[in-house]
Amino acid sequence: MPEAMQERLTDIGPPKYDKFLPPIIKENYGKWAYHEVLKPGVMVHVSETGKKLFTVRAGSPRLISVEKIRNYADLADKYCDGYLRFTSRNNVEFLLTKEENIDPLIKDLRTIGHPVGGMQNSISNIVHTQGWIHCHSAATDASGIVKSVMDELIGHFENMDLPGKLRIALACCLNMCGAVHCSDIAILGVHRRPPKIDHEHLYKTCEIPSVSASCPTAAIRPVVVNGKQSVEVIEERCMFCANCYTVCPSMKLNDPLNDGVSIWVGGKVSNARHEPMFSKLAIPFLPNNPPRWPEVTTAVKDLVELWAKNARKYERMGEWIERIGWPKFFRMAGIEFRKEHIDDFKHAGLTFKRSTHLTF
Amino acid sequence: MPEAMQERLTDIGPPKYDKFLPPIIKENYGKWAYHEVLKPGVMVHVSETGKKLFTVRAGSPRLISVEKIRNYADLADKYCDGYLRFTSRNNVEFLLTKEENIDPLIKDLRTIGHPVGGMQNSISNIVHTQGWIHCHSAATDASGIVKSVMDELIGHFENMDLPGKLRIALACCLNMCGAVHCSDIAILGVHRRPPKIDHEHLYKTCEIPSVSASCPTAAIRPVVVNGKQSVEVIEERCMFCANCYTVCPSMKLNDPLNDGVSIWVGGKVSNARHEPMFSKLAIPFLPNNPPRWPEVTTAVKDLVELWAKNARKYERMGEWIERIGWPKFFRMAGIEFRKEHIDDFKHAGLTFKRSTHLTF
Amino acid sequence: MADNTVKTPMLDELEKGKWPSFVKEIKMAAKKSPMAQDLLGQLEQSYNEKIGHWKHGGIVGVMGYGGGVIGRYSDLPDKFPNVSHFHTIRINHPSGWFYTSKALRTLCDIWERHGSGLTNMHGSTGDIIFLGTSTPHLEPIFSELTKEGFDLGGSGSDVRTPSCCVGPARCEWACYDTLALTYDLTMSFQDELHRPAFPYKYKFKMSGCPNDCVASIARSDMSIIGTWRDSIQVNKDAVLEYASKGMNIQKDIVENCPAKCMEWDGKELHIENSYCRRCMHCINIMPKALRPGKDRGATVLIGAKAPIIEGALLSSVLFPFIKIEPPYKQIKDVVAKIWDVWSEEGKNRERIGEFIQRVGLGNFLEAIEVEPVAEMVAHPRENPYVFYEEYFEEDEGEEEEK
Amino acid sequence: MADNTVKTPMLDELEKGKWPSFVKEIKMAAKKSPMAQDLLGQLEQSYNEKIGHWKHGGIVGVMGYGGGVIGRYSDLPDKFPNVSHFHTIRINHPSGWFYTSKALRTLCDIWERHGSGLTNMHGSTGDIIFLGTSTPHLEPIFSELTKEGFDLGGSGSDVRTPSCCVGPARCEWACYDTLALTYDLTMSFQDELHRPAFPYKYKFKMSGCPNDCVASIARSDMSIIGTWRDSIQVNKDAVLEYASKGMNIQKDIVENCPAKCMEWDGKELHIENSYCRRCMHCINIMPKALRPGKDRGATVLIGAKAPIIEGALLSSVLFPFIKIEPPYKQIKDVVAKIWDVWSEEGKNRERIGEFIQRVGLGNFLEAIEVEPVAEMVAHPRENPYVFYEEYFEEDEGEEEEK
Ligand code: SRM
Ligand code: SRM
Ligand code: SRM
Ligand code: SRM
Ligand code: SF4
Ligand code: SF4
Ligand code: SF4
Ligand code: SF4
Ligand code: SF4
Ligand code: SF4
Ligand code: SF4
Ligand code: SF4
Repeated sequence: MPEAMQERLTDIGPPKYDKFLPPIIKENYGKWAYHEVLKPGVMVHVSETGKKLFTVRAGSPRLISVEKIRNYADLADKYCDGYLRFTSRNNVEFLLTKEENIDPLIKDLRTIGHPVGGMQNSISNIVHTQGWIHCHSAATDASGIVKSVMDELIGHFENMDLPGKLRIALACCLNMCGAVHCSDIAILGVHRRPPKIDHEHLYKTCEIPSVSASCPTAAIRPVVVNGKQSVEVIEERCMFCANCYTVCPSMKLNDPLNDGVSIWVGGKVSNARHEPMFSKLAIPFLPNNPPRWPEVTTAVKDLVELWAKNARKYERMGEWIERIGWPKFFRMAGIEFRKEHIDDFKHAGLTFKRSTHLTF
Repeated sequence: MPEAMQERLTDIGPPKYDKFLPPIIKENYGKWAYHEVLKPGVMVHVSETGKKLFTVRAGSPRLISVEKIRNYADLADKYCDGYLRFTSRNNVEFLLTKEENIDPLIKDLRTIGHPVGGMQNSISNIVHTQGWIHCHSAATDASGIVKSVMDELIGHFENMDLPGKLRIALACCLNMCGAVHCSDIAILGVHRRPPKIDHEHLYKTCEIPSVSASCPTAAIRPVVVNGKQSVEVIEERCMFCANCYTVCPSMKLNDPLNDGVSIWVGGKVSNARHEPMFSKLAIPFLPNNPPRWPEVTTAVKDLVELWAKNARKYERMGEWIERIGWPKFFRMAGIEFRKEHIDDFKHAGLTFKRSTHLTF
Repeated sequence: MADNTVKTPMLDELEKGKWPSFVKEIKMAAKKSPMAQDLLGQLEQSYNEKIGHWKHGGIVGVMGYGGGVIGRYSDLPDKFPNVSHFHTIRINHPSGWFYTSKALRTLCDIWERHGSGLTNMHGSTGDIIFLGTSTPHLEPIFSELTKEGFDLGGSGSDVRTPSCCVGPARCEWACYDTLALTYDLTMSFQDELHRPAFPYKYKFKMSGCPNDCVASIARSDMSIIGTWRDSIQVNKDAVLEYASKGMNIQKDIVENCPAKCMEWDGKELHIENSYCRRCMHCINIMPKALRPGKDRGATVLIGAKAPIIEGALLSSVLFPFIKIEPPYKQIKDVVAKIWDVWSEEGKNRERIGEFIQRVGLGNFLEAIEVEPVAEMVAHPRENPYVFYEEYFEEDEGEEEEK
Repeated sequence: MADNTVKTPMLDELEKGKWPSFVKEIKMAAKKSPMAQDLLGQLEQSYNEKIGHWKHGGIVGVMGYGGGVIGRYSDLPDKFPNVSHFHTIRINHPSGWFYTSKALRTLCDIWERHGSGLTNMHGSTGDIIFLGTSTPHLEPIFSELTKEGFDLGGSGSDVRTPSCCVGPARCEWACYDTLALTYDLTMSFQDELHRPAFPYKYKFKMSGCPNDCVASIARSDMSIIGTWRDSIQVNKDAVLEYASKGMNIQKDIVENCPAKCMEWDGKELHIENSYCRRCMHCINIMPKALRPGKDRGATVLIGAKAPIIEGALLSSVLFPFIKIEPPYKQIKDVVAKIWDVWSEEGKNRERIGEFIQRVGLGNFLEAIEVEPVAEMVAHPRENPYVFYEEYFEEDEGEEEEK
């Protein structure tokens, strides 16, 4: 082994990005003057040198096979001298220097089932997470909902017919790996029952003090069950965050009957016009209904269309709601306002309506 | 005594207001159509019936002698058929039906030293509290500062030369009886040293558990000193709120050397345009410098003039600062930003700048 | 010690300047009152030493009442014996702070007989404050006051003297009768006002419109603020008149509308009332042209307070809109429920606003049997820590929810 | 059990519709990979039962590294033996997610040899995710990857794979070289990335301008967002061109400016740059006419994270503006100090944002020796609970402060 260790390369880091940059980018790096969106999913960046770089953006399910990656590579070879990139929302972008290659590329992409779009005032890909594909924590699947919702919304991916950008994200549990908390629309997997404690194994697998400490609401206390060290959960204090499960496998929250999805709206990340905002709870619970989660897709679609119809130009979902006020949003969306909507965590008081700015 | 008790009137409540309303108000109660400010301190309310009620508002120190009240009564008799009222900011208002009485009344008011004004876009009276006149808690005097500041600002009381209303309030300790926490400019008495504990008397005068419980930062713990039950204060946890002193006389915070005044800006109460806002810390500490608190009067005057010069029409102090941003306000006001300005209480995190909306 | 010739060079400074001087007032009172004279002396000493000279208040009062008097004692009683006692009396003012000269003189006469002759017109809560008397005078003052139709205000853990803006008495914007409601509540809650039995103080303030001229949203446990539900009343000609007189309707009005719900084409002002936030700005600026709508009532808010202990609070919406008409049943019913719950479960010195924060607004609403509505929050929750109360049971199947 | 004819009626539904189907991808992989085949079977069962079938992750990895691999085991290993192990490998992507077809094919070949053939391009943090392999394959994969110039990304309590927007490579608004900084930090912190030694994870994200196309402010412990200090560059003719082509400059641009610092008189667009908030809106809408200023750099922010445990946080300003130039000393110096303090005093599983909230921003700044500036707060404190640290001592007189 010592020998093996010696020849073993470690800490080499990723390949340096410039190895993969097309020549046009190397030459015009930092010199781009402006861009224009030519049509859905296609834009051109014009350099101070006059050089033009065309980008074609195609939607991707993110979970892709090596076959598909090889398809991409083939198309890149065919149209882009082998250069392509992925976006921060997991789309694939082909980088062209020849304008005449745009349409053939789009045609080939369509042939392998990949729509082109997601630019400007459209809906781009849904940032999402693992779900039942890979994670132990998931309160819902990720890929299935994303597919179902995008099937509904693909018209808004392929067109730029919206008041502004609309960003959807999905996370399959409160850990929120998709960082959905600042999305125009967030789909969030939720549990609704306290952890079921496996007293038989807990003492072997978990450190009791760190389990107790893990609970944001101090719902967990040490207890002895059948002579074994374990914990109990004060049920009315539990808000199903599953943080205890993250630190202790013997406290499973997954529950086919009560797991499901909540919908959040009005977050944003960019500093454009309004400062970044968190998403806020719109629909507390929708059931897990595979394979197509009809309740979820309908809810998301309705929210998108409501916003599309009523927002002013450039208004992101949250900016629109801020202008009209949340009560009006609830009325327009036909969503019942319930106790669940009222914050009761640490800074709850600051979310109370502390003025008479009301609409009727 | 039983007899005395029997004839004793109790729980009769205040006189019913309508006993004191002038006939013109009784007749036009709820029928006012509009008002106009005719000149500083003088307005007319016009009824749907066409009747006119003139109001002359005079500044008052609030702490007034029965002599002065009798002066007011005399003037009311002379010009207003004996009717007058006080305002929610402790000014006195004379209610006239005869327009020709306005100027003579103003002249008489000036003669007894009472300026007329405080209406519309001006600075009205300073809402304030007891200070060294009557309260055991006071970290500063109230009346003396108010007098000194108003002497400086009286030009803005007697004229309507400001972008909007500017409301100043003073409270002599953190109890904030003046409810200064939503003022355009708030002057607040502050302590800077932890309570000095009188271990000799504490056990007789105070309940130890309620003393401990009174501390918002849990700085107080029970302890035995010289065989007597008492408490100790963890000094680095104390932020000098004096709540312990409110419940326990043996924990005095008053300290001639370190008491003084802090200045807060940008609060408002009305719902006009912007929702109500709390005032925010501008100047953490200015010394008590009787009789005229020159540091305080200068600071307040400078803030008023800065706002007057830079705010847009209708912008209250807080609305102006919100538009330009706090960093710019600090730069323009020449106030040093320090650790004290950064919130470190319960909701501190929400006051951090969570965007890149910055000016340079 | 307390002689009329005591030197007060510090305070004398405060007789100068154009703003009316409280020192002059004290000196005026001191001509007749040794208490006022000693107050002057002690205050001068405070100014020299930069510290107050009052002891922590003791409990004094009138028979049968638990509040209305603030006990106060000098810590220099030997030097200033006339302020060795210097209690204040809180007297419930008439709603709207209206007086006749006669009523004022009556008050002055009583106070001259029994106290320092110094007053606050008024205290921050709204009371008439008689500033400085001694314990033996309390009962006589009280009986003379009640004989003249006045009664004490609140102090301690009771209802505090409710107060209101001038409202319909002199303001065209009053959306309900603030004076009538204030008087009615004051009379209805006489017992709660005079006999402290709550966890802490409870303040009512009534404003006739969202301008909130008594700052109710900042400093009352229950803030009742007038508003309207229908459309702003527009006098088109008057709008044009403002415009013709030089008002920049676009800049001054339209661009300052927080709801961005107005349009001005140079001829007509269009208001999309279903988006209007009832902020009052446009009405404030064009009082002759615009008026609140006709379907008037009030927003009821709850929980404002000063910072001690959990940080300052503004009131927040409890009822978005209710009609305000005698006998004010809806308000009194909810107040009764609130006091029940709070008296039962509130901690000592916990204001209602803090109580709600501690138990959670949702739970509080359940306890007082009020339905949650979106108007109660600035926005719904941002954190996903939802206490779901509905769920399916294994054996029930998915049909029934708990 | 894992035979190629397993029925997946539920999943088959998801092959329909216009959006590209992940089920098709899994099926594509399943043609060659029994792991993908069993994944399909297990997922179908999850769809039927509405529950995941993965066990709580175990610790697996490659020699000498503490992160980069997420251990995963099926809880139905008998039924789906090929996914009894189904670990993912996180591979540090090249900054900006640029690839050549050759590089991609190399990765595909390695993964086909050693795993399910399924990937995420990319994971939420930015890594290339190889989805599903078994423990014995880890070392071979690692050595093949490193031979091709790739290395693992982060997991556990370490630096996570830094990522950045496309920046100067293809964006006219990049205010600094996001790719260069990302690569430099990644290389500088190789040890911290591969050997977890912090209280919890630490993420870096770099955006070239305030549009923040990697959502750095929402999901990185350190967010470095490009901006400028001088004036927006205006091409007057291009502005007129936009106007002549029908853009309503007043409504679209001026009225959407959050700083209200623009004026448009129909001919010229005036920007009062000293009030501009650098929000990007006007630039976004008129890319040919407006550009960020020339004095460029970045705002450095700290502390974003997802909700668990103390509630979600956005990053907040640490340095309002710094120049971003190699060797990036200012950033690295402050990062070193931050890690020192946090490693020393942070609790287990306490992100830096939570840590700052717990100890207080002011104290944190003192510990890392950064001066407080007004840009760090949205507004100064509202509560009066000030921990004054300066005061006078009795015997010192008033001259000296502590
Ligand atoms: C390619 C990508 C960066 C990358 O390194 O991968 C990118 C590229 C561009 N962004 Fe972005 N943004 C990208 C993710 C984002 C994100 C992050 C996200 O969505 O998770 C944001 C923040 C979203 C948010 O606020 O929630 C983002 C907010 C913006 C904005 C601000 C929009 C707004 O009004 O809030 C602009 C400006 C605009 O579009 O007017 C912008 C503008 C642009 C421009 C026009 C910049 C340029 O001149 O090249 C690029 C094309 C825009 C387009 O797609 O319409 N980009 N952009 C990302 C594409 C993701 C995708 O596949 O759809
Ligand atoms: C007399 C009084 C009510 C009372 O029952 O005593 C009163 C009376 C009027 N107020 Fe007020 N307000 C009175 C205290 C207040 C307060 C409370 C306070 O200052 O503590 C406020 C909230 C202040 C705040 O937001 O911090 C207040 C916010 C307003 C506003 C909103 C101004 C704004 O732009 O924010 C208006 C509308 C306006 O002036 O345009 C207003 C308008 C008015 C009008 C025009 C109403 C009317 O049509 O009669 C009255 C004359 C205004 C003037 O003085 O310019 N009144 N007004 C109070 C006079 C106090 C004084 O002596 O100066
Ligand atoms: C007289 C008055 C100030 C003034 O000069 O106007 C006053 C004076 C005192 N207040 Fe106050 N408060 C007065 C209005 C207020 C207000 C304003 C209001 O009511 O609109 C507030 C802020 C609003 C609120 O209620 O939150 C106020 C918040 C406090 C507090 C803060 C604690 C709390 O959250 O309630 C205390 C401390 C306490 O209750 O222990 C306090 C306590 C006190 C005490 C009793 C001192 C004490 O700690 O025991 C003061 C007696 C002073 C004295 O010797 O005369 N006073 N106090 C006001 C009552 C006059 C009146 O009845 O009209
Ligand atoms: C793979 C990935 C989701 C994805 O499908 O893209 C992921 C997957 C997991 N995350 Fe995550 N996180 C991933 C990006 C994120 C992000 C987004 C980001 O980095 O930009 C976040 C929110 C931002 C943040 O860091 O706050 C995120 C916040 C969490 C949390 C929340 C706790 C926290 O505050 O850190 C956990 C729980 C934990 O750490 O105990 C977590 C834990 C996990 C674990 C390890 C589950 C666990 O409890 O142990 C998941 C493993 C899933 C699996 O079996 O593969 N993951 N995780 C992402 C990493 C891929 C990559 O390296 O590129
Ligand atoms: S969001 Fe939750 S369930 Fe989904 S991948 Fe992250 S940790 Fe796993
Ligand atoms: S799920 Fe969350 S709230 Fe419930 S016991 Fe576990 S850690 Fe506590
Ligand atoms: S603010 Fe403080 S010192 Fe002033 S009167 Fe109120 S309790 Fe007394
Ligand atoms: S002054 Fe306030 S913080 Fe200090 S010990 Fe007393 S109650 Fe606690
Ligand atoms: S609150 Fe409204 S109704 Fe009352 S006085 Fe002020 S402006 Fe008039
Ligand atoms: S009242 Fe306020 S919100 Fe309503 S239209 Fe007028 S300015 Fe706009
Ligand atoms: S963050 Fe700014 S610089 Fe980076 S890609 Fe987006 S718009 Fe361009
Ligand atoms: S960048 Fe934003 S704040 Fe600055 S001028 Fe343009 S729109 Fe206004």
